[in-house]
Amino acid sequence: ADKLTVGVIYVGPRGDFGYNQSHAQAAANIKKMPGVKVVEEEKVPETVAVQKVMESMIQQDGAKLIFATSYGYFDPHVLKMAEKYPDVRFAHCGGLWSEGKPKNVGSFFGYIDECEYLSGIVAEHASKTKKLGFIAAKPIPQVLRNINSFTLGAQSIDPAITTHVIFTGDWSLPVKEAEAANSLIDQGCDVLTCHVDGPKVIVETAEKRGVYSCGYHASQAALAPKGYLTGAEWDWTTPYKLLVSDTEAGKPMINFLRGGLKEGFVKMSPYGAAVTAKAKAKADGVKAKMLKGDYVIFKGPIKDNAGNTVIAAGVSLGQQDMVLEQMNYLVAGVVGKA
Amino acid sequence: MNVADGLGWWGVPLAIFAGAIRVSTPYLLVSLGECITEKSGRINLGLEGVLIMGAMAGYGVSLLSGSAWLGVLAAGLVGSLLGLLHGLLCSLRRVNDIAIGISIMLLGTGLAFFLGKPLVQPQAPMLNAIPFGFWSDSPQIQSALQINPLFLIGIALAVLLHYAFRYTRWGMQLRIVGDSADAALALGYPVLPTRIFATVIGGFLAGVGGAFLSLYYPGSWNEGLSSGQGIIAVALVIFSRWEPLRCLWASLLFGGAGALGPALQAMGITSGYYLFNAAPYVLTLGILIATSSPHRTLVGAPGELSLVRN
Amino acid sequence: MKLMQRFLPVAESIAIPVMALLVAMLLFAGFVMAVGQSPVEVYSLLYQGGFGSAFSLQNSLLRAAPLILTGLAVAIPAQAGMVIIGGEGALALGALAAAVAGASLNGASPHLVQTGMLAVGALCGGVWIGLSGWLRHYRGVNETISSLLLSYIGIALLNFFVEGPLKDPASLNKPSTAPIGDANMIGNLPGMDVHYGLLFGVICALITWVILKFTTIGFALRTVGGNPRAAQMAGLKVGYWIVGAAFAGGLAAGLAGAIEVAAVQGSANASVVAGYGYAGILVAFIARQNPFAVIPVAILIGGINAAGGMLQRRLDMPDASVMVLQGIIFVVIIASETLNGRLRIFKPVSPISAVIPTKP
Amino acid sequence: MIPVESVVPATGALELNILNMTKHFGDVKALTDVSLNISAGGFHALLGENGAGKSTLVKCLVGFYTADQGTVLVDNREVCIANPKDASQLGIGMVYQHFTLVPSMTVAENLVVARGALPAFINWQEERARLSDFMATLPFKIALDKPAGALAAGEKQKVEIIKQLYLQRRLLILDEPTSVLTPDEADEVLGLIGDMTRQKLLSVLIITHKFREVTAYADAVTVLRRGCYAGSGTLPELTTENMAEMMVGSPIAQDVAPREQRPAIPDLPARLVVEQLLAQGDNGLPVLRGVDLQVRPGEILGIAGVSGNGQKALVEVLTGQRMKLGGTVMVNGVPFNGTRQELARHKVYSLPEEPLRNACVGGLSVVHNMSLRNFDQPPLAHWGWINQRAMRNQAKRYVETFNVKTPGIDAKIQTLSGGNVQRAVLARELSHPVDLLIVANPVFGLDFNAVAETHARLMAARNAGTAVLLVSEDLDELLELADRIVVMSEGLIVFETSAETADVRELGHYMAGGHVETEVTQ
Ligand SMILES: Nc1ncnc2c1ncn2[C@@H]1O[C@H](COP(=O)(O)OP(=O)(O)OP(=O)(O)O)[C@@H](O)[C@H]1O
Ligand SMILES: Nc1ncnc2c1ncn2[C@@H]1O[C@H](COP(=O)(O)OP(=O)(O)OP(=O)(O)O)[C@@H](O)[C@H]1O
Ligand SMILES: [Mg+2]
Ligand SMILES: [Mg+2]
Repeated sequence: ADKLTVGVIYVGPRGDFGYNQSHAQAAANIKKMPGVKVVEEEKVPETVAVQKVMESMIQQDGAKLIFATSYGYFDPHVLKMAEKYPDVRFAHCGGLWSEGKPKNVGSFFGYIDECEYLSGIVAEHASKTKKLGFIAAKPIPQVLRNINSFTLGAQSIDPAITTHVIFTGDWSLPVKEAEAANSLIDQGCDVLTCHVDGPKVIVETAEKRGVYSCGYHASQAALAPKGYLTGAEWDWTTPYKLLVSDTEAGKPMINFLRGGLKEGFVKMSPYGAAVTAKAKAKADGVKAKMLKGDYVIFKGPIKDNAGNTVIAAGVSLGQQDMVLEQMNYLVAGVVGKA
Repeated sequence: MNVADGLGWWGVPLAIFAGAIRVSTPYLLVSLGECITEKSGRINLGLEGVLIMGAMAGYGVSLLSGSAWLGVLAAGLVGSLLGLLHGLLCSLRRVNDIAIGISIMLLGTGLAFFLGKPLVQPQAPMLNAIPFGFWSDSPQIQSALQINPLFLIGIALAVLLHYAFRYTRWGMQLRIVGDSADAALALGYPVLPTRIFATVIGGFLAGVGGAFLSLYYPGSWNEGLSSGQGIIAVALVIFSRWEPLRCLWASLLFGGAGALGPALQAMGITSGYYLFNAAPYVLTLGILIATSSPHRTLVGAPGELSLVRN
Repeated sequence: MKLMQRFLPVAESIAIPVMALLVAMLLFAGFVMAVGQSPVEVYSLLYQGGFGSAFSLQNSLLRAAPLILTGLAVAIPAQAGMVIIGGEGALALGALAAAVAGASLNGASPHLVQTGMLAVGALCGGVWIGLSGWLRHYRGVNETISSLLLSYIGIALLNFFVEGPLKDPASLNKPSTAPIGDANMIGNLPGMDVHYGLLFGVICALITWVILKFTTIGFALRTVGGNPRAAQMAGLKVGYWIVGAAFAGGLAAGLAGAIEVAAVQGSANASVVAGYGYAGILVAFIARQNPFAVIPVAILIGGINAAGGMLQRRLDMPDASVMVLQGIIFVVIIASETLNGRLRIFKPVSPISAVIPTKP
Repeated sequence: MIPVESVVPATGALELNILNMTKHFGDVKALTDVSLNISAGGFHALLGENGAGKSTLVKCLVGFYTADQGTVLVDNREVCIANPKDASQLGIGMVYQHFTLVPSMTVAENLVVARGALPAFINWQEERARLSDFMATLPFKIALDKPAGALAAGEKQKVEIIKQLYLQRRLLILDEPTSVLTPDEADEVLGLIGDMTRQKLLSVLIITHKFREVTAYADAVTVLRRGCYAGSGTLPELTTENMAEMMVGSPIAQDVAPREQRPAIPDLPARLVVEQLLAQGDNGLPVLRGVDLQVRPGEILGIAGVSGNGQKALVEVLTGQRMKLGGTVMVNGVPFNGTRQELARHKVYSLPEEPLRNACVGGLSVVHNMSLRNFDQPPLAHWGWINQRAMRNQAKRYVETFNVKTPGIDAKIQTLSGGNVQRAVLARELSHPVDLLIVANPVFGLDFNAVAETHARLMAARNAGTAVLLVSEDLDELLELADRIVVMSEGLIVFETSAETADVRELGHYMAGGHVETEVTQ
């Protein structure tokens, strides 16, 4: 039979020890599947370039399934190509597909906020100052959800704990990230985590300054043997394999594909040396509920940090709830403005 | 891990101070190097590429050899090579130094990214800092006064150059060549070798500046490591009117202003952070406007410099 | 004979860069071998990917479209003696302004909206670079630095507005301004898969070239650029020309931004800052600031970028391979300028001494 | 041949022989087989028309250029001078025709870096002490701490000469050293050097276009013509006419008509009226401090002054190159701002000094530069479109009528020799009816034929009714051409006289700043 050619497009270098690498890892794994050929392009900007890369993969390599792994690829680029090439499947990473969009497009994404919540629990146990630091690129819903989950996780232990946020303005700005880390530490934050493309600098800076850190995207444990607590990691192999085998089998495209810990889309870094048994027990308890699928992170009443009620008492927003994907607030206890 | 409470509002000036020390070194080294190059009458706009190449080479050699200082040396040597390339090519008649610089920026960046792919993940040995904050028991101050030797070398170099341009034959020769090639010829000073040498030195320092980024602060190699430090440093030379000591102040200013955004955000002032992050540029432009005058030509500009002719 | 003498300089100006291109390709072949690939394969893939089929060719042209305009943004001020390196910021602001104009004109006839967007975007870019020109002439600020600093500031402004006051609440994970609406998007050239931006770029380049070469405007601009003192003596208002040239360059950059919104993105967001402005500097310098030469140079760069994907997909080479190739090509082409007027075959057969008059 | 290093350092005037020197520049044969002898303590003049090869000869001698062929003997021993450093070690120094001071360096720095053996570290205290001692021996003063770039042309030239004296040369080569000095200043400098030759401290080889200086100071002359030896002789045997004939091979051109034969100045209102003009220099200090002057049609107003007293700024303001800070400039009774329309309406033209810097675009063609005045007027342009053919025709016409020597009308103007750039500008500015002409040092560095030609053209313009403002540092030129002379000192007009009755001493007194104790006249 003909090989299935799968295209994978990254917005940054695929060996970035961060977001892009987590996808490249999955791409490497599907490469091992029989009958699958993978073609990849890295550092593709969110301009016509990505449209042309998709077209090139289709026209020159015969790709039938394309993984477009940056949020910014979706509208208009993926949508435009999907209309032009109805026979090709476009799997976009990020929660952007909605009813009415082409059927050959699908969004897949992981509920990594579950890991953030668990990280928050662990972070609370490690923190003495009860100030956590979060370094993020931009205040977009996906990032806000992570910040909020992290904070809610910590607050589930100590409701008074605060998270200080610094937005750097872009996905990869190592010097600014290091500066942000130092500023947060100077302000007394003693556990740092982040949502940027490459967390390496932040984890290393935290280690250098003698504070704890939680990782993101992939495990940075090796970088901080003393201070690395745990981290939120992607496991894209699950959705990749599913989408590839569906394509091979000719099943209809899954337009809305999500999963968390339970589905194996995300995972936690192994606990670091500094995590106490108490913290482990607490986190593992919540994790077990999450793996069963009956833990709700965003359960009312929740107020934002301006004092408005954003989730009313009695309202439980399950992970699949689309309202969460439009999050535009930071919960009470977060210092910073969305 | 005993971290005291936050500093509150004192954190802002401290962050600016500490940021100035931490962030300014690459600007300082690159601009001092470029100052030497420009004093000889050439401009090397390619230092951004040289810096990135230096960062990559420094990280790689540190990783392989286990010695961060060997990495610094390697970064300098790689920078010198790119400087040499620039110097030689610009010595050909009718070759425009600005254009060559821009091409070298691309070439250096490309090579560094190409060769640096395997270096992102591994952890190379880092440069150590000297703890000047031992007298204080505030961890923030201790941290702010962790000073890297390269920064001290940069300061020493700025002072040294300030005097060398006035008190040594070498400095005089550089200035003559940069100010008037005719005069240099008439006085019997070799023009092209002097310029090539100056460009090589400029490349060396830019390479070392890159090594500071990858081996000390932020201390990591990846493709986003430099956010224009090399090109900004070139601008800072003109801003500093070709005075090494002013290069020092300009670099500190730029580094300090860059720390403003994160420091304010750490205090919870998050709105408009893009505008705070633009502070170094706004500040530099503001000072530039305030200190320039349409009635005066650029004081101190080397006469042979193509960028600021007429 | 006469024809020959006219033809020789043109032949020289084409032959030398082409020779340089070949030399650069040889050098890159060496690099390719050093990293364990076959140069023959690499070049055949590059050809296929850049120019080998109608698809690749259009791919190259599409990528060249913004580079023509950002190249002009450098080349036009260069005529008046300015080295402007801040096209990126003007492009960003042009995009922002165009998106705002598009969204607020939404509902009017598409042609009106499109015209409005392009005009407003261009104007905004013009003001931004024009500011550099103004600062240079009336405040004595070096335009290279000021344009660079203004560029960073412009990008910060774009980000600030896109994620702040002008953010469309519906643009969730990709903060953007309100969409201009599908009806107002600029479409493709008839029969091609390349949007009208290419045509606008080419037209701008040609118009600029004609103006510079054949009109008094070009004459005055070259005089101002060549020697402002002589221009002042001739009564030319140097300040106006400097600001005007910077403004015109900014128009091109702003237009590039507006087209990015109107033909590609549909709204302004951080994605429009994709390095077109910086690539334009390269384009202009390789084209030796000649607006006409900007077109082929932009296509060359567009082609290499288009072709680069092939190396990644087929040979698993990193994306930086094409940066290395471009770096080598540009270094060699610029260094080859030293050969101008030095190659014997391009020397006129008999020296043109006819005009040296003999003393009466 | 003896390597330079092994020549025993000697002091006192040296004897020099140049034998059969030849030099090509591409296809141009600049020097053919030229020989020359300077005796120890001699004051030797080298004469020749523009482009005759004088500068080339001396540049080959000091190793600035490498001669294709030729031998140099110093004190009868053959030496090889590969670069100016070698020459300097032999005690040969040169003042170049074009200034070779380092503009950003102070006078003191310039003097010190010229020293052949500069130590690796410079002890400024010691150097300053030595410099001040030396300056004390000179008949004139120069501020040691001023950057060379801020000096006026005359001061620069003095520094160039002082520099060589400071280095205790054994042979001094001077390439047109007095072109921007007033006769008094020239006498000061040349007198000093002449004394040194008589004391056998120094031999001198001087290139000059001024016969006055040759007859006053030189004891021997060599003449070049088109790169070849054209004759030599000793003074005072040789007359000015002999030398001129050797130079051109034909009699000298006619100079301007004597004063009595010039048409009288018509009784018309002043064409140019300047009142209370104020302006700032590059350093931000006032250079014009309230200048008043008037020029009538058919009149040449000469402005005398030691360079650096604001004449340059005055010309710059009038030609639109410097902003005026106050006062009025009126042409034909209406305010004048130097816009293109006004220039055309009032027919204002100008010949600024250093034409390549002030009046030409060096990187553009001769055609372009010759069209600068009227590129936007028919027939060169219609509706903004340039007519290339008309432009080229005009340039060809100018090149022919004004005898501009150029490799072609498409050559970049910066590749022309200095004299020919001057001619090109002259052609552009004088080929149309001119109502007001602003001229500054129009014959700087021109040979006597070209000088005569330029003077004749200025006089013709005057006679045709042009109002001419002539700034010159050469008093002889002003006395010869001007109808009225005013003296400028420290940014003010301090004295006015009719040229016919002018007393050189009195002018010199005011030029030297004598107004301080006298009432300002005007
Ligand atoms: N660098 C050069 N390149 C090409 N030709 C040159 C160069 N220098 C001099 N020449 C040519 O050599 C000839 C002699 O020039 P040179 O400068 O020696 O004349 P000169 O006698 O000093 O004239 P002037 O009195 O104007 O100073 C000229 O015709 C000139 O065109
Ligand atoms: N940039 C250049 N490119 C080519 N040739 C040049 C260039 N600059 C000068 N030359 C040549 O060098 C020669 C010497 O120039 P210079 O101004 O010294 O002439 P000169 O001998 O002093 O003549 P004049 O008396 O007319 O001033 C010129 O004739 C010119 O042809
Ligand atoms: Mg000469
Ligand atoms: Mg001359």
